[in-house]
Amino acid sequence: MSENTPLLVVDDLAVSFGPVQAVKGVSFTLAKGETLALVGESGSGKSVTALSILQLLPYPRATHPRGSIRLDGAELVGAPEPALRKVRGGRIAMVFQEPMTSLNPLHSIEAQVGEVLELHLGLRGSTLRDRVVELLSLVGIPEPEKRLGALPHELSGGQRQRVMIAMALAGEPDILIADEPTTALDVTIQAQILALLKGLQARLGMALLFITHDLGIVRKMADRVCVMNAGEIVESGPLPQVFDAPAHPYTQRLLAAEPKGKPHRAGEGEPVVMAARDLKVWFPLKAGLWRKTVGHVKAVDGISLDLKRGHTIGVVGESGSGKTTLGLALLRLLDSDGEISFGGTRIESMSAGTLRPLRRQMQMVFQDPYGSLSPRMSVGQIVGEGLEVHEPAMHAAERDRLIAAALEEVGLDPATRDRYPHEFSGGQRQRIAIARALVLKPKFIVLDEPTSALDVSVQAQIVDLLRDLQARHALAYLFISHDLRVVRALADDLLVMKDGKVVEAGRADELFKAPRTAYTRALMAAAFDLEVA
Amino acid sequence: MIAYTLRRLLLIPLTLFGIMVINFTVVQFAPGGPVELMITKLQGNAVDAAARVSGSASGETTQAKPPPGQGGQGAYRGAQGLSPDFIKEIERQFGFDRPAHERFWLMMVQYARFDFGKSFYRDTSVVGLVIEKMPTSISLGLWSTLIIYLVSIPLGIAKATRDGSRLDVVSSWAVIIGYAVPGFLFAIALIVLFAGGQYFAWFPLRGLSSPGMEGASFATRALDYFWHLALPVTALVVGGFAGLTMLTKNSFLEEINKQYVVTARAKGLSERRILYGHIFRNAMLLIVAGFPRALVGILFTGSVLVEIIFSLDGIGLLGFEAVSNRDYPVMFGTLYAFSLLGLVLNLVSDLTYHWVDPRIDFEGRGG
Amino acid sequence: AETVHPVHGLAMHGAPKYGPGFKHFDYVNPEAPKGGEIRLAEIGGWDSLNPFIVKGDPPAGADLPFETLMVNSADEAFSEYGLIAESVEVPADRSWVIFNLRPKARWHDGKPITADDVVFSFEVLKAKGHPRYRFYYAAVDKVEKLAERRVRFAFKPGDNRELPLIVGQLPILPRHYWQGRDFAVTTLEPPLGSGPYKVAGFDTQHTITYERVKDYWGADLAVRKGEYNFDRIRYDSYRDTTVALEAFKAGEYDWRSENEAKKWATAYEDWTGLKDGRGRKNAFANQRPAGMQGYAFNLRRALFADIRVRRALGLAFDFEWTNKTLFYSQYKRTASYFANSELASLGLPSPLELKVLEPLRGQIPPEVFTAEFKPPATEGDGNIRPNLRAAMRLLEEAGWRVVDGKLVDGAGRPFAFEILLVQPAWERITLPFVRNLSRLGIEASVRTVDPAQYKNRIDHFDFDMVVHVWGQSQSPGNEQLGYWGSESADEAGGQNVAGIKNKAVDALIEQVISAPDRETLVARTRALDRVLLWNHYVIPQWHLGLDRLVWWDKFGMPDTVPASGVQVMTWWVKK
Amino acid sequence: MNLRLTPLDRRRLDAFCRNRRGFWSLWIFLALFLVTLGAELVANDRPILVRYDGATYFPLARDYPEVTFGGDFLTYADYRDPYLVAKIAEKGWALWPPIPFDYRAINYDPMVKHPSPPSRSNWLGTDDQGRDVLARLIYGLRLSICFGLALTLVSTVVGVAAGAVQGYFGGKVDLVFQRFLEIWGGLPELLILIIIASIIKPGFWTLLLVLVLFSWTNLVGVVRAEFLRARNFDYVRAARTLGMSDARIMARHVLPNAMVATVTFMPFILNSSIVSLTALDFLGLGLPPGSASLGDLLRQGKENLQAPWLGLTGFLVVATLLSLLVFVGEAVRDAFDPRKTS
Ligand SMILES: Nc1ncnc2c1ncn2[C@@H]1O[C@H](COP(=O)(O)OP(=O)(O)OP(=O)(O)O)[C@@H](O)[C@H]1O
Ligand SMILES: Nc1ncnc2c1ncn2[C@@H]1O[C@H](COP(=O)(O)OP(=O)(O)OP(=O)(O)O)[C@@H](O)[C@H]1O
Ligand SMILES: [Mg+2]
Ligand SMILES: [Mg+2]
Repeated sequence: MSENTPLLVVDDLAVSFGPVQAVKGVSFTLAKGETLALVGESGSGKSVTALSILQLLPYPRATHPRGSIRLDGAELVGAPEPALRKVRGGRIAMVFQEPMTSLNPLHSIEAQVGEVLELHLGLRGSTLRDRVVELLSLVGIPEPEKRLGALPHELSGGQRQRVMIAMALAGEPDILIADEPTTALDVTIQAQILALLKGLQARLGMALLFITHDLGIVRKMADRVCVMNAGEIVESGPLPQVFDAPAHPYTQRLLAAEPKGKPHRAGEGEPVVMAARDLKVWFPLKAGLWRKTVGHVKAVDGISLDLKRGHTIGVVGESGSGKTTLGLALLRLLDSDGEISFGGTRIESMSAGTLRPLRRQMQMVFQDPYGSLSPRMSVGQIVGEGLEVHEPAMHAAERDRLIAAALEEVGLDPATRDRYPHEFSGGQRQRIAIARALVLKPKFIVLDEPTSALDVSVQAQIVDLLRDLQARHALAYLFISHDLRVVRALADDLLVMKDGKVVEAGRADELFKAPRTAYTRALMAAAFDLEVA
Repeated sequence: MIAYTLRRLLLIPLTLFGIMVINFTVVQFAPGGPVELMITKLQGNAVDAAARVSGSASGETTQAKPPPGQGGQGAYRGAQGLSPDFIKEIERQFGFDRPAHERFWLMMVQYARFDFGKSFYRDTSVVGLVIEKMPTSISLGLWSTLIIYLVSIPLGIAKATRDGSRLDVVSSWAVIIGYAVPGFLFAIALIVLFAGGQYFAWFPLRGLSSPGMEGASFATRALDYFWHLALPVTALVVGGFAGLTMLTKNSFLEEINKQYVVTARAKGLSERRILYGHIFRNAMLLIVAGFPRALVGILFTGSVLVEIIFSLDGIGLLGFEAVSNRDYPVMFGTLYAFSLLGLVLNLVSDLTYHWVDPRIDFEGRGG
Repeated sequence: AETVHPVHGLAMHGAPKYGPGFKHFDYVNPEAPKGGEIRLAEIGGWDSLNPFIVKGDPPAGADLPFETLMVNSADEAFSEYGLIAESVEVPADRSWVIFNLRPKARWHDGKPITADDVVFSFEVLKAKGHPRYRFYYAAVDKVEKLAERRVRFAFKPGDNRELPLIVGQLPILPRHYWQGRDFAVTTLEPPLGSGPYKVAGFDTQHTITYERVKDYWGADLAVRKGEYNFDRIRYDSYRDTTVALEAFKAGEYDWRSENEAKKWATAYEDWTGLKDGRGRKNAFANQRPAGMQGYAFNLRRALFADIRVRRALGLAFDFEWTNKTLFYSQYKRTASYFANSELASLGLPSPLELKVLEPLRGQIPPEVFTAEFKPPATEGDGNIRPNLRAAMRLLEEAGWRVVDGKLVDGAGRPFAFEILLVQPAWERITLPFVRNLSRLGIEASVRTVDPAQYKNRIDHFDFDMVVHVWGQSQSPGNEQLGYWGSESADEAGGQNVAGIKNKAVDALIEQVISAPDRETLVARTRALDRVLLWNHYVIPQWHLGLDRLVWWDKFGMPDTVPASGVQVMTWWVKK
Repeated sequence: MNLRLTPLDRRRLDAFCRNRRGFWSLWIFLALFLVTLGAELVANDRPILVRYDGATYFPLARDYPEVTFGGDFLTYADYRDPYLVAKIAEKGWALWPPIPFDYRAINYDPMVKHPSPPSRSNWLGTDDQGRDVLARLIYGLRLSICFGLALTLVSTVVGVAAGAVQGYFGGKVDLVFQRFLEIWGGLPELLILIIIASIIKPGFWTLLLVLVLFSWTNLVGVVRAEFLRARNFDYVRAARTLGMSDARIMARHVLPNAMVATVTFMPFILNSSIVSLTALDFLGLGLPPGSASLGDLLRQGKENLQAPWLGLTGFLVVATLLSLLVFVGEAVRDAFDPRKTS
């Protein structure tokens, strides 16, 4: 838009973690009111670049061999703490890629959002509270007054992400760095958030550094685009130029990639692997000193489903509608009411011990991959552990081979298997979680937003992998996602959820063609047209 | 939580009963009981229990001490063995003529009414004794705990943020050396250096107040009180820093690299606020976990040695002497009272876990 | 019947040293000025001001406000002179005693002391007092008030010449005060007394101050002359001996008696008081009987049945080295059960002694007649080879052999035993002894246990060797039965710890108890001493014979120190 | 046996070595420990080798009757006896360890009063029984370290296991176990010690057992708290999904994160075990009198203020030991900290 002097200049920035060069000389500028999209392959250094701007990398482990970052001409690299403190949150705010782990687990969301307001705007008391409520409703948290006291673990993935956004916006920054801000959001909310950002940009002249793998969003939002690959910017320019006439082969590949293909159709006569009848999970809402139960969040409220061998049920629905909870309950990771049977055996009241051997057959890819990886185990150990437990007789070398293969299948370099989880990018961690589930070749997998952090090319690779495995081993998937394209590419049947209830269920292709309820229709519309109000 | 709290509260009497039964049983096996000790005392052969710690009063010979007063009737004159009747009488006095289960039952009935009886050897009620010793113990316990926590926690935090720095190393040395100094040696060294005649007689040698302070103003009395407390509290405190400081440091190191800290930093919070506002609560669990124990410990067993060395009478000494002298009413009375206190504090600390980290619950889990 | 005359004092044997109308004891300064304060220390706290009952811990000096019928002098074996009693009447057979009270004796509240008080005291002490009084006065048959100031104690039949003297030690308590008060409970209300001091102020557990009674009724009595000169006596309580020592050096209190050789030798070197002459350090000789302190064999054990074995073990104890290196040469070897007194045997038996010993010839070790008992001595250089050689010879005679470096008996059982201790301080003394024993191939181990357990094990005779002390007075009597009599050997909780069962010893004890006069008593006691010694029932240790005192130099003291040792209460504050 | 290090272990090892303080502390500690393990060779009251009358003897390995060297007795030789020394010198020679005393040997030199200050023959002086402080230190260190290590190991393992089970399973297990602990904690330690001492003679193993009985509870509380918290973490849930046994989850996933407390406390537990041994000595419930332990040295230090070398030596050794262990502990912590290894 306005082509005045750039607000932020990143010049030949490089980042190393010991011997690993994560970013190798990245340059770009960001002007007031402008939106710059940073796209690129998972692990290409987008997040690291973003974190460098705020100087939030784990120094001294991370170093900047060269490069500078200037905000209004002031150097940020190596700037003293107090100077950085003024910038952070107030001038430049950031939405982190992994909202699940980025919130303080012991502070209520009110405190976490309010803190920024207090610090940068000096708000206190009821003004502060009102503003928090306002922010939360802006980002689409339903009934924000009621959930002010909620702790992060009591929120759904999308809700946490929205809190994160509210927190970043609270300080009314000049620059907002949004690292995959909508990965966990269903399309309607996503649209709402994007609209919100646009609005703020117009009103306050906020500059936006948008990191995403969702090219649809880029198209809608960005003024200019930088494409990153392997730590370098391979192509940059105004949106139309890059998107309509990609010069670099990687950009071309990126634009071409899309989850394609049809779900692998298994025969209808296959036996039911996982079935549930009238499943219910109610979380008590507690208040007061004694934390008395004052009501319930009906996260899953009477859901029945039958998943056949080799089939995939896609679960869609707005954020907070109970998808994750459903997945967890099916695997008996949460206490629930109602029948659950796996492979014909009732498991809802089975003891932990009897259930354990069955676990190998049912796996889960968690929505928050970071949180689900033990921080003190290497990735190799994490992936191999299931094998170790269930195939104690397996030879170490054989196991090692399987681990390497699994990592390779999800597009990770097996040589990195001795690293700890925190040394990976968001997308890489997600793939580690997938590899962990797949390496066991289970009968049934709950995939909770397994591709949310993946760029389109990797996404396509993963979808192909899943479909291929399904075909070969007759796996059954419960596929939770808000990315309807991916769902369409994988799901045989569809379950549309809202407020813990199924609003619609049926064959996926039929539903995609002719959604019956208004809710589904709205979802579809938002997804495929990315309606921005 | 209410249900859990209630359940725990209901379990307290049961646990207490268990503690008493076990202890009562254990005591039955003790070699030598109060009756024997009383007889030793009567025969004038008693060895003061505390002598083992404080050094023997009698030296290498028995007749070293000329009797300062008059009298000086040696007990040996009459000591020609005690008649069985007489021993019976002592047994009756102590209630040992009844069978064990009956004694236990009587005791429990009394305890249920919070009647703890009287010491075998003194005429004071157990409650009276405890109340009499309480101020000393609380003085020592309170101040030393306070100082330990007030120093260790910030120090541990500072060490965590400057892990590996000179401050870290030097303070590690300091607290470790403090810990390594055996309390009794340190206390004696303090006395010799700061209260003895040779070097600096800056502090008083014993007690908690100077004589003739009754009429003084509050400020003078407070000053006098702290003046007396200075050495014993120092002796108690030196060893206390190390554990807590290192625990704090390590707990903070554990949390300091977590993602939410980066978030907090991204908000532009000051380091201090990040440390105390965000990390503290996450890292505090272990420290909170240890707190009730520390409190009971310091009240109950805290400081026999320090009490002996500074001639203070606290619960520590009382308990020690009760065990050594087989003064069962005192032993069981204090045990009962302090177990009760301990049980309640345990519950409180569990509830604090939940308060610190609401994710924590105590429900069964597995599989 | 015989006519009995009231006398001013009584001796255990013969006539008391001080005649009627004596002016003061020889060991006081009758001109001693009154006034000032002395500060003393005690170890341990206190919580009761009634020193006469079993409950509670009374403070040091708790008996200062109280007085007895008679007091003993410190420079005689066992003589008493009237205090509350102006005179006593005792028949020749000493089967009863009458006390005539002093008309001017009165309580601190001004009321006179009467026969009623005496009767009350006796009864209340026996009924409710410390159990000690119960057996102390077990032989008193009854007490009756004869007149307002005249009481009579009648004794149960038996030949015990001590009884009048023992009754003379009865503390007298005011009846009127105790009426309405329970005697058996501890109290922090200072009870009414009649003595030279009364409690002036205290802080339970920590300190107590006694104040001289200004109009003390007995101030001019001969038995009180020159004593109790301080206006105030303060006792501070310390719980730790090391701290108490530091406190003394810091000038927190004035006077201290040292009981550890090591401390006596080293702890005062840096005492500023000594350096600048403000303090004094002196050891005063005394003639208090030291009794016998030694390693006692448990003779009930077959292991120690052979006298040669006991003797051999005695040879392995290197007193000279111990004394030199551990005790700074401060102690004297004990060579008698009545050490440090005229009762101790010396040289060869005297004719008087032989009179009782001769009949026993054959039943007692022949050395009694031929040799003076001397404990084995060494050079003190740690080299005790000559003694060990002798010991080894004895052991071999007794049938022990060395096999594989261990001493074993005919059946191959090793010579092993345990030395049971109750005071950790004894370990350092005992371990070198153990080491010497090991050179004889004897496996001795040391075990320290807590007092209750110690008592328990002694009572059940469950020990091999202990350190035991038999205290003695200038005037041995009945207690000897308990110490060495056969009957007491099997009495649980008795004093015959060693378990001596010897007819000859029994006979000698009888002789001692029934000795008609001091001279015979001394001779018979010495005879007993010899027999006990030559039987090697214990390995004698040492005694001191000194009062090791340190004090801040503000006191004057009488020129003479009596046989019983230094009497602080005869000191005074220098003007 | 497979001694090949996995790359992860390599990283940990590297991280450990990178903490120079911890690294050196470990070596010093090991060296100390080694020296004390060979205490008999370093400090002994018998020669390593005796050449007498043409024959060679190894008194360290075997006891020889005194008569072998021309003495009087059939009992074993005391090589420090001047008489025997002279005898041996007459017909041969003896090779002595650097410190010619063991922990029991008394310096019989009649010229010195015990405790005696450091001198040529007793480098750190003698204690109040005339025994060489340095020799006692070496032996005492061995005993204390072995005792401490054993006690620490056992009580840590037991304590951590108990805390882990309670925290992880919660519910009834926790409720019952906690009550058990409370009852256990109410036991009068002193009295139990007295009782046990009256039944069996206290020795190394019995004391170890008794102290374990009471010291294992120290860690339970904190470990339990950590487990109560960590069992809610996503990665624990993930591990459960993998069908891992509870034991494995506890050991592999939760425990490493609850290690903070354990590693922090371990050096202190070790030290306090040394101190509790002292305390028992005070009460006469400790090791048999005469045993060499650091505690004995400290106690003597208190009783002999005029001989500061006793207390000072004891204190310095304890302080050094503890510092070394704390620093090793920090390095271990570093090694397991994923953010410190690279
Ligand atoms: N532990 C909990 N305590 C209270 N409420 C909870 C808890 N966990 C989840 N909820 C609530 O249950 C509802 C469903 O959550 P769930 O995580 O299943 O949503 P979701 O469909 O997975 O949403 P998203 O797409 O955002 O991940 C949400 O409103 C959430 O706030
Ligand atoms: N702490 C670290 N230590 C070592 N390597 C790291 C660390 N953090 C990130 N990396 C590496 O740096 C590279 C860039 O990571 P970054 O998080 O920037 O990727 P990204 O572009 O954000 O990917 P994604 O889209 O998956 O989030 C990755 O290859 C990652 O493995
Ligand atoms: Mg990223
Ligand atoms: Mg979810």
